[in-house]
Amino acid sequence: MISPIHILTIGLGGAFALGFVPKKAKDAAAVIMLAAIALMGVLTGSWLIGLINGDSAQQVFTAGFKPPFSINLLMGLNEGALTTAVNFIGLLGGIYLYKYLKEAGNHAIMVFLIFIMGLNVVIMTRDIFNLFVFLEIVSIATAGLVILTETGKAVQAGFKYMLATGVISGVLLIGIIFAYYYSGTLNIDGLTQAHIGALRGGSVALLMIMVSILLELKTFPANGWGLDVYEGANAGIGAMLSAATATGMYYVLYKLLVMAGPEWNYWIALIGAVSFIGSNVLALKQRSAQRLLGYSSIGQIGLLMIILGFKDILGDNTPYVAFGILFSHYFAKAGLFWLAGIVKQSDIANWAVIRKKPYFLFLMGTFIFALIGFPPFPSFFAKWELVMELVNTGNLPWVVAILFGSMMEAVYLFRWFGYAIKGENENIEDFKIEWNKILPVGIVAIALYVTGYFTAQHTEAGAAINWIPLFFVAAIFILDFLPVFVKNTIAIIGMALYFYNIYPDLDNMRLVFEAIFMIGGILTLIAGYAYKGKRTGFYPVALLMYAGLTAIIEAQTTLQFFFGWELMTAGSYFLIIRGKRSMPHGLSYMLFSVGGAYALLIGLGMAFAGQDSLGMEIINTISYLPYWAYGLLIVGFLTKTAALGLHIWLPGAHGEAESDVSPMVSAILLKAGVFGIVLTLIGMGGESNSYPWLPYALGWLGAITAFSGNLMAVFQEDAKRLLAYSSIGQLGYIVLGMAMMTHLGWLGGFSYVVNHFLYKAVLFLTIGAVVLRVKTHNMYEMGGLIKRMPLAFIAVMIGIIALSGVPPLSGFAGKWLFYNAILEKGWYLQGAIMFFSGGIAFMYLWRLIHTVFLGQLKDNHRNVKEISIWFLIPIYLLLAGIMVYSVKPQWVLQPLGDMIAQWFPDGQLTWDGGTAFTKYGHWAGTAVAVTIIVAFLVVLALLLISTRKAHKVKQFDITYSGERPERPETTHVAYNVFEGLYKAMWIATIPLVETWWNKVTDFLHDTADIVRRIYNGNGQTYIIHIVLFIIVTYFVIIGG
Amino acid sequence: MEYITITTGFLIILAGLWAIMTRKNIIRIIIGFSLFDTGIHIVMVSMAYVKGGVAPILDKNELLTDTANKIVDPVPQALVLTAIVIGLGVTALMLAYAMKLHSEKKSLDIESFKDLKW
Amino acid sequence: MSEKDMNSKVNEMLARSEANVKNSGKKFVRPEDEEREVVAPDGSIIKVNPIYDYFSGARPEEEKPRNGIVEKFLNWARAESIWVLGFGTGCGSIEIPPLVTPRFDMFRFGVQMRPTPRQSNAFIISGYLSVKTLKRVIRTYEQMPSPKYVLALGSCTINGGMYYDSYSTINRLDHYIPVDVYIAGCMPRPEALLAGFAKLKELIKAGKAEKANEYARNFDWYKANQKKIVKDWNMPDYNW
Amino acid sequence: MTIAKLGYTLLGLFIVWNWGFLMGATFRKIGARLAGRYGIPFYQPWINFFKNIGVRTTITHGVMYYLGPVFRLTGGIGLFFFMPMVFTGDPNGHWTNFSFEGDLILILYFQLFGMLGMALGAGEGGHPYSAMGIARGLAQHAAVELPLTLAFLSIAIQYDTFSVYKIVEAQQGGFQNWVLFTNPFASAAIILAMLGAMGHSPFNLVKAPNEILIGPATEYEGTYLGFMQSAGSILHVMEAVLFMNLVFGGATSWAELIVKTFLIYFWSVFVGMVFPRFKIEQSITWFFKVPLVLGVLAIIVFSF
Repeated sequence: MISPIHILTIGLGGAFALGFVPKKAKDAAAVIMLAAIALMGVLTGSWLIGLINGDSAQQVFTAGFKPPFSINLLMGLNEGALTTAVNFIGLLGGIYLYKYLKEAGNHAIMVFLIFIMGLNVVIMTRDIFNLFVFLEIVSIATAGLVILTETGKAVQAGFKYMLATGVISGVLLIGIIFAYYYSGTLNIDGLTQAHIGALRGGSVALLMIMVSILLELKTFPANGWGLDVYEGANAGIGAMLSAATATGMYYVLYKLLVMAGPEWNYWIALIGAVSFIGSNVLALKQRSAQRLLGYSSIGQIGLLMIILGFKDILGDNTPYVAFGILFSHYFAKAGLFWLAGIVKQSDIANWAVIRKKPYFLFLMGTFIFALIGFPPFPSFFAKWELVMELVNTGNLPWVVAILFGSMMEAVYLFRWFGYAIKGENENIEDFKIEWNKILPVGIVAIALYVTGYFTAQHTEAGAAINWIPLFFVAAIFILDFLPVFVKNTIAIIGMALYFYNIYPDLDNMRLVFEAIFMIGGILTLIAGYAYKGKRTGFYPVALLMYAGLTAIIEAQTTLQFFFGWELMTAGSYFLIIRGKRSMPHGLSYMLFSVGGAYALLIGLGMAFAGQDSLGMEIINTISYLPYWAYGLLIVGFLTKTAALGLHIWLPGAHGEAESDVSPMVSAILLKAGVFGIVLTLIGMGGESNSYPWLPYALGWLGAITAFSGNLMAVFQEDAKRLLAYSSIGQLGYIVLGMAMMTHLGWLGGFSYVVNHFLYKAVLFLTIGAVVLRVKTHNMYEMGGLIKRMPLAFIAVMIGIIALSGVPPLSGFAGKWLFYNAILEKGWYLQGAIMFFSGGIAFMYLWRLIHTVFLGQLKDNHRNVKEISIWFLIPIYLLLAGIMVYSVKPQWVLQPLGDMIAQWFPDGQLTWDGGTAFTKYGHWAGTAVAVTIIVAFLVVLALLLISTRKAHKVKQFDITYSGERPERPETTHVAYNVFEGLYKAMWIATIPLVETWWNKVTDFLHDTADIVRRIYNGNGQTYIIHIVLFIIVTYFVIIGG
Repeated sequence: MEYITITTGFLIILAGLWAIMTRKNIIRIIIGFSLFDTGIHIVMVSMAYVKGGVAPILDKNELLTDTANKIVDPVPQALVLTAIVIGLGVTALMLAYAMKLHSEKKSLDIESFKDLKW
Repeated sequence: MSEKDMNSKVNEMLARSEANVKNSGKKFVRPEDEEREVVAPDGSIIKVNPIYDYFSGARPEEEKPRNGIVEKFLNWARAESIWVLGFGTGCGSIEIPPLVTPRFDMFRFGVQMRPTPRQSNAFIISGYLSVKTLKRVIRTYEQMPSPKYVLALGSCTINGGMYYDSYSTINRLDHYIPVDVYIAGCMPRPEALLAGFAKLKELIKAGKAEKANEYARNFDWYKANQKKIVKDWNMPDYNW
Repeated sequence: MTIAKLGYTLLGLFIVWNWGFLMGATFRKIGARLAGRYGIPFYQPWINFFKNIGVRTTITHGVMYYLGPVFRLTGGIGLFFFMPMVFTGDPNGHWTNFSFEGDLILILYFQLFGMLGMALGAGEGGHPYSAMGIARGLAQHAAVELPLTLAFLSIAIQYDTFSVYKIVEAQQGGFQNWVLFTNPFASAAIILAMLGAMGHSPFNLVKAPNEILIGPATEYEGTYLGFMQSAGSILHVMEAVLFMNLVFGGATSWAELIVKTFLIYFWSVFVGMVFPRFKIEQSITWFFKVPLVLGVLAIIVFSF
């Protein structure tokens, strides 16, 4: 192995060599720089490989002296990894800045090289004075780069940066000299042995050293200077600061923390938490992309500091967790900064321009999802491990703090991403692409996926994850250039094969949900044939959602479950945001999903606590705070079923989604939440449930959700929103049924699960297809379409009869079971609310069918065609399902009942042929259906006989007080139909929940806006912050 | 005696900080920084002082006598040289910044360079 | 379409139709009844004729009575169940409400008021009929299901009465729709109206109240008469 | 199911149809007598029916319009089929139709069948007043449904069954066993909510004659109207039979059934004769005030 000291040789040598390069040979200079960095990278990389393969770490002493008289470097596994990382990003950064540095001249190139070299040494050094020297070198190099290459604002920022780092390094220097004075050594290992913190006076020295390193890490709130540089400097330099410098500094903190001793762990974690939450909250108001990234960087470092603080608790997992977060941050942040440099838009709203080159949008999405901690990126696994361990050791407040901070980060990052996907980009100038700028971005994006995959392989549970669906998604993504027809066929075949392969392995309950997900998925995909062109990006995200859904079903471990959950969230987010006006709804969907996922995460962590296993069966035996754990799990799942209070994302998200996406996210996706609730309730012990209050509360929540969802649906003018609110209500029924925790309740709930899937898919597909034809969502702009689309009308009619629970169609099964269950359980008032909701449902269903299909046909719809055949096929297949279920309910209910009996053996239905009996009554589905059909046919025959010929008339042939109607628009009763009901019940329609959430977000944003004004842009203020930070930490840590 | 130097050093540090935090003129701020730096250097050197010590220049004779135990600690003195060099570099770069800032806004008032904030 | 757009469009249409009248001497068509163009959701342009496209407009046909005893029974039922639609724009209509009072009580004769022409079989037209209201009478009459009966109430309805020479009054109702029973007087008392019902019952039971078929048979003649009076004919020829 | 049973059922249907017409006529007659008039002859509804069946021209606005009355009449007939009429001590006795002890939930939800079909048919008619009438009807129906559901649940809790037959059975043996006396809150809620279900004034704003013409039926004529009149008469009787079975001890013979349904029906008629029409919001608010509170009380009494 080559001695790591040669990094210095290469760096300095390269820099000197650059001095000899003629000023005009700029290319040569830049190439020499890149070559030098690459050489350093090869050197450190070879060390890394060697160390991984078991070589021993090496200490280096220059000039043959022992410390403190020499430069003292250590090359261990951590150092190897981090120096390689720094050199890697340095090389990419060098490539990215190639033209820029070339313009700036040989000096800048030289400084860049020294910067990278300095960072290498900062990581490797074991001597605190050394550390000081190289820190200064890095700062000076950074400031030098800025002054050599920039003008204007960046120079101002650079000056503030100089000033602040100058003061900070002064403090560090005082700390160093004191440490030396009290301990007699400058070597970190020596200081560790001397227990510097325990020496008289040494604690102050230690405090100064630690605080200055913390300040160098730009800890909140003494970080205005750092933010200014992030914002002002060239994006390439920002990337280096965020990815390389922060990585190096973080490792310094790690080294010094060993020296400082375990009593510092707590403080580091605390400061980290303040920094993480503080900067993420302040970032909420940010509109400038680079500054936002700066805030995010600081936040991420805060998170990493928390991890460091808990290194004793995390134990052997610390590097796994820290590297997981660090590498996600390092790649993603560099990538985002570089993208910022390519897009060249400061205001995040203008990032919509990135959509003009879709693959850049993909890159941006990759980075943002990696930062938030979505699978398959390393941060996902790291965060999982972190939360599991922290909950396991009882550090719940910390977990809450971490997840709150992450949540805030999700808010602004997804808002930004929302602008990129959906913002207005007509008037924004397109950006130019240069090869040297794309290359590094592409490489870090690929690196994120690769590291994610390998991070997963590192743990046992992670290695068990089934990656086949994801590879399928990736394949579809690569094939995205193909036309819809081909991709759709591939997707359908893929899903069908996958379903065929896995269904024998599933138990009945999972099979029900998997069938809904997969068969429903295939049916809704058939509707995709109606679309022309390429439909860029649709298939990867749709399949991503299905991959997540099937992963939830197949999950053997909680990690797999959560993995699938997050994949599903990501996929559905992209699906939802594809709609025309879905930017705000996509955001709120994502935020509720992320919040719900965090609730799940804590809940799963509590399940893990004390059981030391990740198998799915652990949620059956939660012993650590079980009430809280089950409660959190349920809350997490309720965000997906859109229970009241957590529902505000749904109407917009489902209402604005594309025609074939709405059924996917409504009829299918919502069932994922139900599946989770089912799992949780089974976990709570089924019949022998020992947590009675949770289901009780859940039951009331379900009933009230059913009521308010349905009531809101009545007052909608938008057909798809109406259906969306209806979904909220229907899911309320399901939740209530499940919460009853009895055989009949569950049977009713499952009956609704199947039914809701069938009829909501029918309704959303049909209405979606109608919308595609008439190009509007507003019901009052439609009308009379039965004349133009009779098949669609029949579909909707059967759908609404099934939904409303009118016998003989399948909806009645659910109603009947519910009544019996309510009576058995004794939840009369909840039941009454639910049945009242049923009555309300009848209103919006009539409104839906009347205002769209009946009444007066509008002039501009006189020639619309029947809905597309590709929509009709799945619709009629689903209708066939409804009819079979209606006429032969025992075919569905009997197996469901047998399945439920394993958890709820009491109070089963008894079947006698087609007749079901409970102790309260009976129901003969087939007989009722036959009776009604016969009666109907007889009456119809009578009418046919007695009206020998009926003259077919047209739409205006109505009695109109002797006049004729002027226009269909003025004759069609459709707008504000239920005015009377509104006058009676307006009080129940006040959107309290939405107001509450708005108040919460407003409060957070206003707080952020006020607090961020401490960064007033004046360099002196920043120095005051630094001094105050030192004083406060002194009093808190030493004095307190 | 050593207390005088160390106290002086800290006073100079505080004076420098004061200047950095309150003066509006960038040149004065830089001078403040210089003071701050110098104060640190004085503190460093005085920390190494041993009462009644001699300069840490050793030859054969002194090694043979008791004087070797009386030398002041050489390490800080070595360090201070590096620190001075770095301080010089930083100050120089700051002055360069001052020039560039002045050339852009024709002002040296730190208040006028607040374009980036919040 | 905003209100402003709508207004300007109407103004434009008005101007166009005025120009039409001036240039071609054609009969007056209300601007809102002119053929208009509508943009379909897929961008194509649809032409809508408000006079013909919204209506069936098929000619009425003669409905043959059923055979023998069935028709007799039905006629008896029709006679005993007279559902009345009242058309009262003039002074005569004030004589209809007393019929529901205890003093006259038309219900005991099987006569009752009905709010919609679809469900009525007797049409009482009362008071002077003007050029304006004739159109409404025709449409309402045509919308009633056959068999249907018309009672003309009061002199003005029957022959114009004291307004016989007014420029705006119709002076012979039976030129425009067939009338079964004439109840003369100015004004006829409610008793006269009851007598009219009795007469109508007799006619129906005798199978002589087949004026709906007469209307169908002489449809062209009636229509021509109607169109002579109603200039802005904005309905199809027959209102179903 | 034997032919005899079918015969009895159809006979029962015929009786109910006629009884419904007769009740309709009596309603009119009482109205007339209240106003001091002689009023219609008692056979007037039959005449109206035959006259309507006998019209010569019929229009149709489309298939759904045509099917509307079919739905409506099927709804009425189906309700009859699913309702045990006369209690004879045998759950499959002669006058129990095809109810097989009668399931309350089925009856409750099957009421919607005719309503839905009618709403759709009238909707296709395209008349604005039809839609208005339906909108009002549905809103009021929901408001009526809530206290009714509570009261039904209360009765179901009381007898631990949803079987109408069993509820009737439990009330046999003297009027003191009637739900009216054993469960006064539920009975009160039903008796009040019934006014809405019957649709007479003050809750007749669905049809609201002369205000929105005749509501949903505005476009219907002739034969359709005849069918709807038949359905209406059957439904009126069936509503009354339902309440009779639930609250007033059922009937052990046709005579008892006729007396009881008459009294039940005329409770709503008498109220209607006295009170003027409510607006829809007034009507809904009223149902949320009085019957709802009674219904909740009825539930609370039985849940503890």
